[in-house]
This record gives sequence, structure tokens and C-alpha cells, in this order.
Amino acid sequence: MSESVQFNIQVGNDLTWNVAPLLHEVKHALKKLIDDGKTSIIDLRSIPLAPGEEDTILQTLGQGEVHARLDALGPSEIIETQYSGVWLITHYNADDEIISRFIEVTNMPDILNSQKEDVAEAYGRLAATLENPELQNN
Amino acid sequence: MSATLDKGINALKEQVDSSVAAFFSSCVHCGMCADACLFYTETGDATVTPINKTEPLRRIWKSEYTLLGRLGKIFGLNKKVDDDLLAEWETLVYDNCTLCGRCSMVCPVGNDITLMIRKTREGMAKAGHAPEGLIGATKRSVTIGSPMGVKLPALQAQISHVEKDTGMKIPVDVVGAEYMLLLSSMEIMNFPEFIEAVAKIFDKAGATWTISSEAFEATNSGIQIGVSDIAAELVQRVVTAAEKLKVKTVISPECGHAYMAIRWDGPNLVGKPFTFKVRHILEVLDEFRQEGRLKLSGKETQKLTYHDPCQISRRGGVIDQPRNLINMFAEDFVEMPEAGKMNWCCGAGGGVSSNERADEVRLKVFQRKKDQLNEIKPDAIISACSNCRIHLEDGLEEYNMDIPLMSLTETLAEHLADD
Amino acid sequence: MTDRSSDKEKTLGDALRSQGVSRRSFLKFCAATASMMAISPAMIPKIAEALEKARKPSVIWLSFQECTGCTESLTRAHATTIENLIFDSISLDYHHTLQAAAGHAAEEAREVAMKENHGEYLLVVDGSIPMGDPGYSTIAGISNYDMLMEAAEGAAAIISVGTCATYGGLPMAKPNPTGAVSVGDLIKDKPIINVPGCPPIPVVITGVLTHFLTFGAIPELDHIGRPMVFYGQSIHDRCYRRPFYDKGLFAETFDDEGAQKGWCLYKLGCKGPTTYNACATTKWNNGTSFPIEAGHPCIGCSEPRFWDGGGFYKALSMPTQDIGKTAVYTAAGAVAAGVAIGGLNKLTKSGAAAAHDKTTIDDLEKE
Amino acid sequence: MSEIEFLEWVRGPGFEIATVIFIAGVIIRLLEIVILGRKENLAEAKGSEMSSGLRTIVTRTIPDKGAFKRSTFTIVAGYIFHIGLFVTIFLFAPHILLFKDVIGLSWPALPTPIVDAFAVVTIITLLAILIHRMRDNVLRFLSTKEDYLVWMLTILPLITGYMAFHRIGMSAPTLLAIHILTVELLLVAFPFTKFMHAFTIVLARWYNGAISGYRGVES
Repeated sequence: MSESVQFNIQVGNDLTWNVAPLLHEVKHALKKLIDDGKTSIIDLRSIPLAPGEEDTILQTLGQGEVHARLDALGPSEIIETQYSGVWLITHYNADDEIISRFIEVTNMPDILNSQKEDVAEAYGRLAATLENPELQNN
Repeated sequence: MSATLDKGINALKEQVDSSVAAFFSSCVHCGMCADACLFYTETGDATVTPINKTEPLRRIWKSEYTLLGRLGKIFGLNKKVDDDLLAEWETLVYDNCTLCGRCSMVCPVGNDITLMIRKTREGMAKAGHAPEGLIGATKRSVTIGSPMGVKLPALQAQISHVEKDTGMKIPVDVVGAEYMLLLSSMEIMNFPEFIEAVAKIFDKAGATWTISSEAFEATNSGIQIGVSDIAAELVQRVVTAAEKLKVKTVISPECGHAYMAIRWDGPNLVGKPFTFKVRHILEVLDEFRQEGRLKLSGKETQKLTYHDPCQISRRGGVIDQPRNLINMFAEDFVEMPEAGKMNWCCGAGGGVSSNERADEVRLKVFQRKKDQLNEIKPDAIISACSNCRIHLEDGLEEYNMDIPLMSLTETLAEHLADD
Repeated sequence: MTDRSSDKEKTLGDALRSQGVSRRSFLKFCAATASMMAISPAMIPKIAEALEKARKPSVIWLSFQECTGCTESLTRAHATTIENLIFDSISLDYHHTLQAAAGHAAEEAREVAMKENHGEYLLVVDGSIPMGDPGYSTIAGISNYDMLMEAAEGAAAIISVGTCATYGGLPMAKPNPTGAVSVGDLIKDKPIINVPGCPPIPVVITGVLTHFLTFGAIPELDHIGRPMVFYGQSIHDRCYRRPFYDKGLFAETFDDEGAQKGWCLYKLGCKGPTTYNACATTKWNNGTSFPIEAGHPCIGCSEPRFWDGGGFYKALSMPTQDIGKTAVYTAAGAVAAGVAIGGLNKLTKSGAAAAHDKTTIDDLEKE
Repeated sequence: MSEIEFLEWVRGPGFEIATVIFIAGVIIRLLEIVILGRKENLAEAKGSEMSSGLRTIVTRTIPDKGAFKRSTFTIVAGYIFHIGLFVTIFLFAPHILLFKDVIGLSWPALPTPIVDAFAVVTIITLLAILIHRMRDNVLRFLSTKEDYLVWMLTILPLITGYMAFHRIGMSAPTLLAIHILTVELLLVAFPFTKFMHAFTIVLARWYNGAISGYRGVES
């Protein structure tokens, strides 16, 4: 998790020929987002990719303006690629191992939004905090 | 005594050897032998497919000489050879096959189908399923000495005609002659010019020769009907005569199956090698040519072709000799399509011409020869088999074609240089 | 594994919240779960909803003739936060390798759990059951067979973990000295989920548990009881070396040029073409690699009888038995038989020759 | 029996049974032919049996021109499917491994896509051959149940092999097991059917060549 995105790069040639079709799918998803506002998710783990192929995909998509980091049961990295609306979401476990990776085509990945339940809980917590006599005294 | 099914079956059992077993084991039913057989190409009748003609022999091989057949025999599962089968096969084996040997040449697995059909005839004949015409010819061969019933006096009469015409002495029963000439009945009766031709040529070549009064007949009905015992008896007559006259070489005349009978089957039939050589007349003449003993004058200007008699060319190996000889006098010689070892049969060999029942099909299949002749349109046809010659004349007449037939030996004699 | 009675009544959502797990974290967990179970990402909200409401099931884990490799594999999965969540969401009431209690206390815990959750608990089994002599494997003096039959009776479903429990595995390999059988061989009246592998991929074990939690039902199984999501495709179908197979480029030895270039391992005995498992996509050691990627052919460990497949390094197209000797003996015997049969043929022929009746012209017609 | 057990059976006992029947059958069949023997030819020879026999084993592979014209389909299709069988059986890498394991010999394989193409062409050719067999006047007449059985046992391993390679229709172990089983059926039928021509063709051609060669005839 350094400045530039680190990928699990392995040397190898393109072997499965899944790279181009997948990128085309991203293009179609983007068109759908423009036309109907429909969002899409692609699970990169569900597609057989040879060592190095995932890297090719990620390098093609590149890095855009947004780079966010979550801390929720281990880190997660959410970046907007150089193509606006195409997001790359990588979840890691507590040991910094990738546990899943998605390409989301959306205006804003849902996981970045503050969640209703968390907001409600936050409200309760803040209220409780403010009831703390020490604070009131100040 | 009588022909019986058991004798036939036993004969078929005797006929199976390793070659037959290998052949039957190898057949893949590809059907190419049909395309090589003029009885199929000219009739389109699938039953005459050469390999099908061997069915009785195949059944015996299968049940007597194969692992599975032996088991099948125990459980009674094998296809039987019975009189019905043989009766049905009689026309296939005798009327619709001239033993020409083309099928044996094209079979991709190498089956000598002709040999198998020849062997099948052994069983057919002993079971009493040979055609009447052939039985008659065979009986005459054995009792009279010739399938056409030609007796010695008839030969003697022809000889004296020739002697009168030419003023030459025709040697008969000359002990110590180099060559002993055999003749076919057909030559004696229809083409006595052959005797004259041989006399002239041998005279010029300075070769001594003779005819045996005891064994002058070259043809062997035993071979055609497929009874080795009888064939052996007929061959033995020649052997005895040749040994008696102490000749060096016996000459088979212009007759196809006669050459096969005496040259290739003969020693095997009598069970011992000959003490003399056997040559076809064309081989002898070609030897004369090579030795410079055959000098010709004048050329035939007409367009000539040569009809290869199956038993002499394809089955006998005498292919180059006739061409060498023809080249001595022919200016315009053309080969028929597929001439030589793959030449098409005239349709009358292998006993078919002795079998009146086959007359119709014999003329029908002549179409093959007719087509070949139409392709090259010769002015005359040379042949070296009087049986072919008779049938070619028959066929040409049937199809209204007017092409004269010539005997190679006779034509050579006509062109002998006078020196 | 603690505080069993109070946990029981809570839903998974409650339990997580009480542990201070945020909704965002939960969503991440659901996304990871969906990815792991090869479920369409579109299903993530549904998974979240289902898991929210799921109740902690009681799990009884029985180990029979096994090597503890399956448990090892599972505890590897334990190391990470996400998979921890799944284990936090079940109540592992009996696992004699892992639990602190021993002896009578442990067996009592099992009996209590069986009684309290009769008809609802999940039974997990690893190891095969010896049918030759019960003495081959016992726990607290109880034969494996008796314990299995007793525990199975009240189970909602059975998860057979590892190839030993699913298909007999190593104990059942020839000559099967203990008379080992699989769980499925003994129990026919309960839903059984087979999670074969030697060992099974840890996330496959947790994935099956998650699926049960999420949907409250057993996942879609293939014809030998394996969850389709993990075992639906063969190693070969998902193998990144497949294009080399298609091109006919094979490593011939473990150190030749082909091996170095990462060519197909078929000739080195790879069982990928006939093995159904998720290794090629899920991979091992938290997604690091899998055997073929490490240069070793698949040994087919998630398939029945993989031990008896003629050797791990024997290519699939080779016969499993060494027939060289058989062939030589057969040939020798056949030569003798052939000579004998050939002799019979000779006899037939000489018999025919002896029966030959010299044919004269009087024999040509039938009388 | 599970599919893996099925596969193990065909790779193990099944293969052994088939091989034993094949080897024993072929040897017995060849011996029962050869031991029969032939009578010595007493006629004065005009050529050599041996050299003509050996020559014919090779030359009979090339069809006579006229025969080619008349039996074009049979010859062309026959060539294609025999070459196709040769390539698919002997030049496919997994098969070579089998031969290596059983007889200890190994040779280079053709690239898989080429073998695959040969398999397709061979299957199509065999289908055409069947149609030809059923429609051609002579072939329909000559054909026995055995001919159709042998055709079936020839095409089945090709089809099942193709399916196993491309994993069509069934699970991979089942496909592979069926493929091996069909080959075993072929092996079992081999010594007792016209498959035997693969071996006896050498004998048959030799005999034909020898018989002709003895008479000084080219065959």
C-alpha cells in the first residue's frame, strides 16, 4: 500500500486471452452507466487469468484522481482508474493479503458511502460522548 | 462313383493354405475388385464381385481354420456350405469368371482372388456343381484327348494338308528334337496355319522340333473345371511324351490357359519338377529374335494392336516378348488402354467359352474390349491365344465391328525373310 | 467457542455489531464471501441481508481415520480476520483436536450439544470409518461407526471434509487394511455435502459453512455430492497452463526447458483433466499459488480413489497397471497356443488330404 | 461405480484384459495362418518369390492408375482415413505416452491442433465411407454385420477421443473413460474381425507378390 498501487505481479505472457474481452466488458458497462445509470461489478477472481494478465488489465485501466483507503477488517483500497466511473476495489485481510478484487463501474462505490447503520450508531455514540460530564463542564 | 457334397467340402479343405488364409483374413470388403472385373463393370451386377465368388471357400476356411470358426463349429453357428449354396455359386464361379486375374492386381490388401476362385472350383467340381459344357469338354479331353474331340487322325489330316501346301515335312514323334510343340484343338481345327507358321519359322531358325502323336493337345480342361486330379492326368500325358521323345523344351502354343497349365501348374500337378523346360511359343520366338535367328522382311503398314491374353501376360509373365516381336514388322503399333499386365480380358477364358450357358454374358462383357478398341480404332488385332481370337471375332461380329484378327506367330511367318 | 448459551439466541448481525464490526466492514465481508463462493457480485446485498438474520448453528466435528491435515487446513483459514468471522458465527461444540476440554468432559459436551440441538446441528466429519475391526480407531472407547451413526441421527446435514470422509481416501487405498468406508457409504438418509481434497482448500470449507449460514440450505451439489460452486469445473478447465496443452507443448521432465517455460504438466502425470476442484482459481496459502503454478502436476486429490490411480507421475493416458510382464506372458502363451492351433489346422488339412478321393471324369456329376 | 472408478477400471483391469485378448488373439491368428504353409512350387522359377513379395508389400500401397479412376472414392477416402488414424493414434502426445509406457518406445508428437484437425477430417471421412458403403451397389451387397461393427469400432474411439479432448457433453473422467473403453472394445474385436488386415496385409501382399514374382510377373 505505497503511493503507487502495488499489484501481485508475476512474469508471464498473456495466456488465457481473457484480457481483451474483460476490458470490452468494462467499456460496455460504462456505456450502460451513461445511458441508463446502471452500475456493474466484475469480480476479477471469477475469471481465469494467467500470472501477469491481471497486471495487464490494471495497467491498462491506470490510476485516476481518487485514491481512498478503508480500514475495515483489514485494509481496502479503492481507486478511481484513469477512466472516470471505472473503480478498482481491492480488499485485503489483516495480513495484507488480497482477499478479493472487483472492478466497479459506478459514480461512487457504495462501500465508500457512510452506511445508514453506521451513521445511526455514530449518532448514538456522539450523543453519549457529549453526555460525558467532563465535556459538559468545559 | 459320383460327385458328392462331402467330396466338394473335403476338396475345399484341401485347398486352404497359408496364402488363402492370409487373403481371407485381409479382405476388408472394399469392393475394388468389382471395379476391376469386367463381369461387374459390364453388367453392374454386384453378385459377381470377385471376392464374393470365393464364398464357399471362405466358409470352409472360416469354420475349419480359424479360432472363432472352430468355436462357431462347436456351437453350430457357422454358415454352412451346402448344395444350395454351391448351386447358387456355380454361375458366379464358372460363368462369370474367366480367371483373368485383374482383381488380384488391384486388391489393395494383395489378395490373389483369382487363385481363390480357382481353388473354389476344385470344391465346386467335386460336389457336382460344374457346368455341363465344361464337364463334357473335360470328359472328351480325358477319353478322346481333346476337349473339342479332335483325334489324332484329324491332326494327321491337317498335317498332311500343311505338308502338301508347303512342301515341308512336319516332324511327328521325332526323338531327340530340341522342341516339342503342343497344339490346341482350336488351332488344329480352325487355325492349321499355325502349324505351317511354326514349321517355316523353325526351319529358318534352324531349330529341330516335333509334334507328339501321343500328346499333342495343349489345352487342359482339368484346369478350367478345377479338378487337379484330371488336370494332372492330362499334364502327365505331355510329360510322358516329352520324356519319351527326349526333348529339351516343350512349347505351349497360342493358348492362354494351356500355358498356365503346363508351365506353372504342370510340375505341381504331377508332383515333380519337369526334366525339360516349358516355354510359350512367343518366348521361343523372342529368343530366336535375340539370337538373330529370326529375320523378317517387309512391314505391316496398317494400325496394329496387341490383345494380351490374360494367362500369358498378366498371369504368365510373357508381356515384353510379343511386343518385341511385333516391333519387328509393325510400322504403326498402338497399345490398348491399360495394355500389358492390366489388360482387360476378352471375356471367354477360364472355361467360359466351353460353357454354352455363359454365351450371353460372354458377349455382353465383350463391351469392355469393344470400348477399348473404339478408343484406338486399330485396323487389325494381333493375339497370341486362339481362344481369345475366336471370341474376339465372335464379339466383333456381335457388335458389328469389322476388325480382322491376326495370330502373332502366323504374321511373323508371313514376314520371314527369304534370304 | 465460548459463551455458548448467550450467543445462541443472537443473529449474526447482532453478534457482529456487538463486537464493534461496522456495517462497512460487514459489506466488505459479504463482498469477499461472494467472491470466494463464486457468487455473482450482484448477489452481495442478498448475502448481506441473509447473514444479518442468520443464527449461529451448533457444529459437531468428528474426526475418524484421518491425519488432522483437514483441521490444519481449516485453522490456516482461521488466521485471517474475514474467515474468523465465519467461525465466530458458528458454535463449534465438539472438535476433539481443537477443544480445550478432554476425556469425559469433551464427550459430555458432545452429548449435550446433540441433545440440545437435536435435528438442527451441523455434523462435520473428517476421516474414514474402519469397518474391518472397530478397534482400528476409537474415541473414548466408542467405535467410529457407533459415534458417526449416533451423531448423524440428529444432524440437520452432514459435511464430509477431506477425501477420507468423502470417498475413503488414503485409508481405503489398496489393499484397504482397515476396511475403511466413507461417510456416504454408511449414511443414506441425510443430506451430505462432500468437501473432498487432501486437504480441502480452507476457503472451500468456510465457503460451504457460509453458504449454509447464508441460505440455510445445502448448496447445489454435483453427482458425487460436491458443491458445484467449488467443484463445478476441472483444474484443467481453469488452469492457466491449459493453452500449452491445447498447443501440445509439454514439460517432459521437472527440469527441462518446457518445465522452465511453464508448459503443460500432462506428461508428468497431471490429473488436472479429470480432477474437479477450485485450486486453479481459489489457489492456496491465501491466494498465493497452487501446485501446478508451483510446477507440480495435480495429483487429483479431490477425486475418489486418487491414491490408486497408477501413480502421481503417470500420465492419464497411461494404463494404471504395469502390463509389460502380462504382455510378455500373454505373448508366450499365445505362441504356444498358436502353434497348437496351427498344428490342429495342419491336422485338418492332412485329414482332408487323406480323405482325398481321386476324381475321375466319372465323378463330375451327381448320380 | 463412480466415474473415477470407471476410469481407473478402464485404465487398469480393462486395459489389461483388452491387451491380453489383443496380443493373444493376434499371435494365434497369425500363427494359425502361417503354420498352414504352402506347397513348394515345383515349376521352374522365372523370378524370385522373396524380392517380389517384399516389393509388393510396398508397391501395393500405390493404386494402379486405371483402378484409381474406377474406385476413386474408395481409394481417396481410404487413404485419408488410414493416414488420419495413423496420425491420431500414433502422433498424439498422450497416446505416445501410452506406447512409451507399454512398449518402452517413444517418438515425437505432432502439435495437438494438427492432430485435432486430422481427427475431424478422419471422422468426416469415415461418415462419408459409411454412407458410401450403404449406398454403393457392390458395397451394400458385400457388407456384413461385421463390416458395420468394425466401422463403428473405428469411429467410436475417434469421436469419443475428440469429445474427451474438447470435453463435450459429459464430465471429463467419464469422457476419458468412455474413450479408453471404446479403444478396448476395438482391441478385443481386433483379432477376430477384418481389423486383422492391419497385420495380415503384409502376409497377403507378400504371398501375392511371391506367387506373381515366381512367374516373373510384376504385381
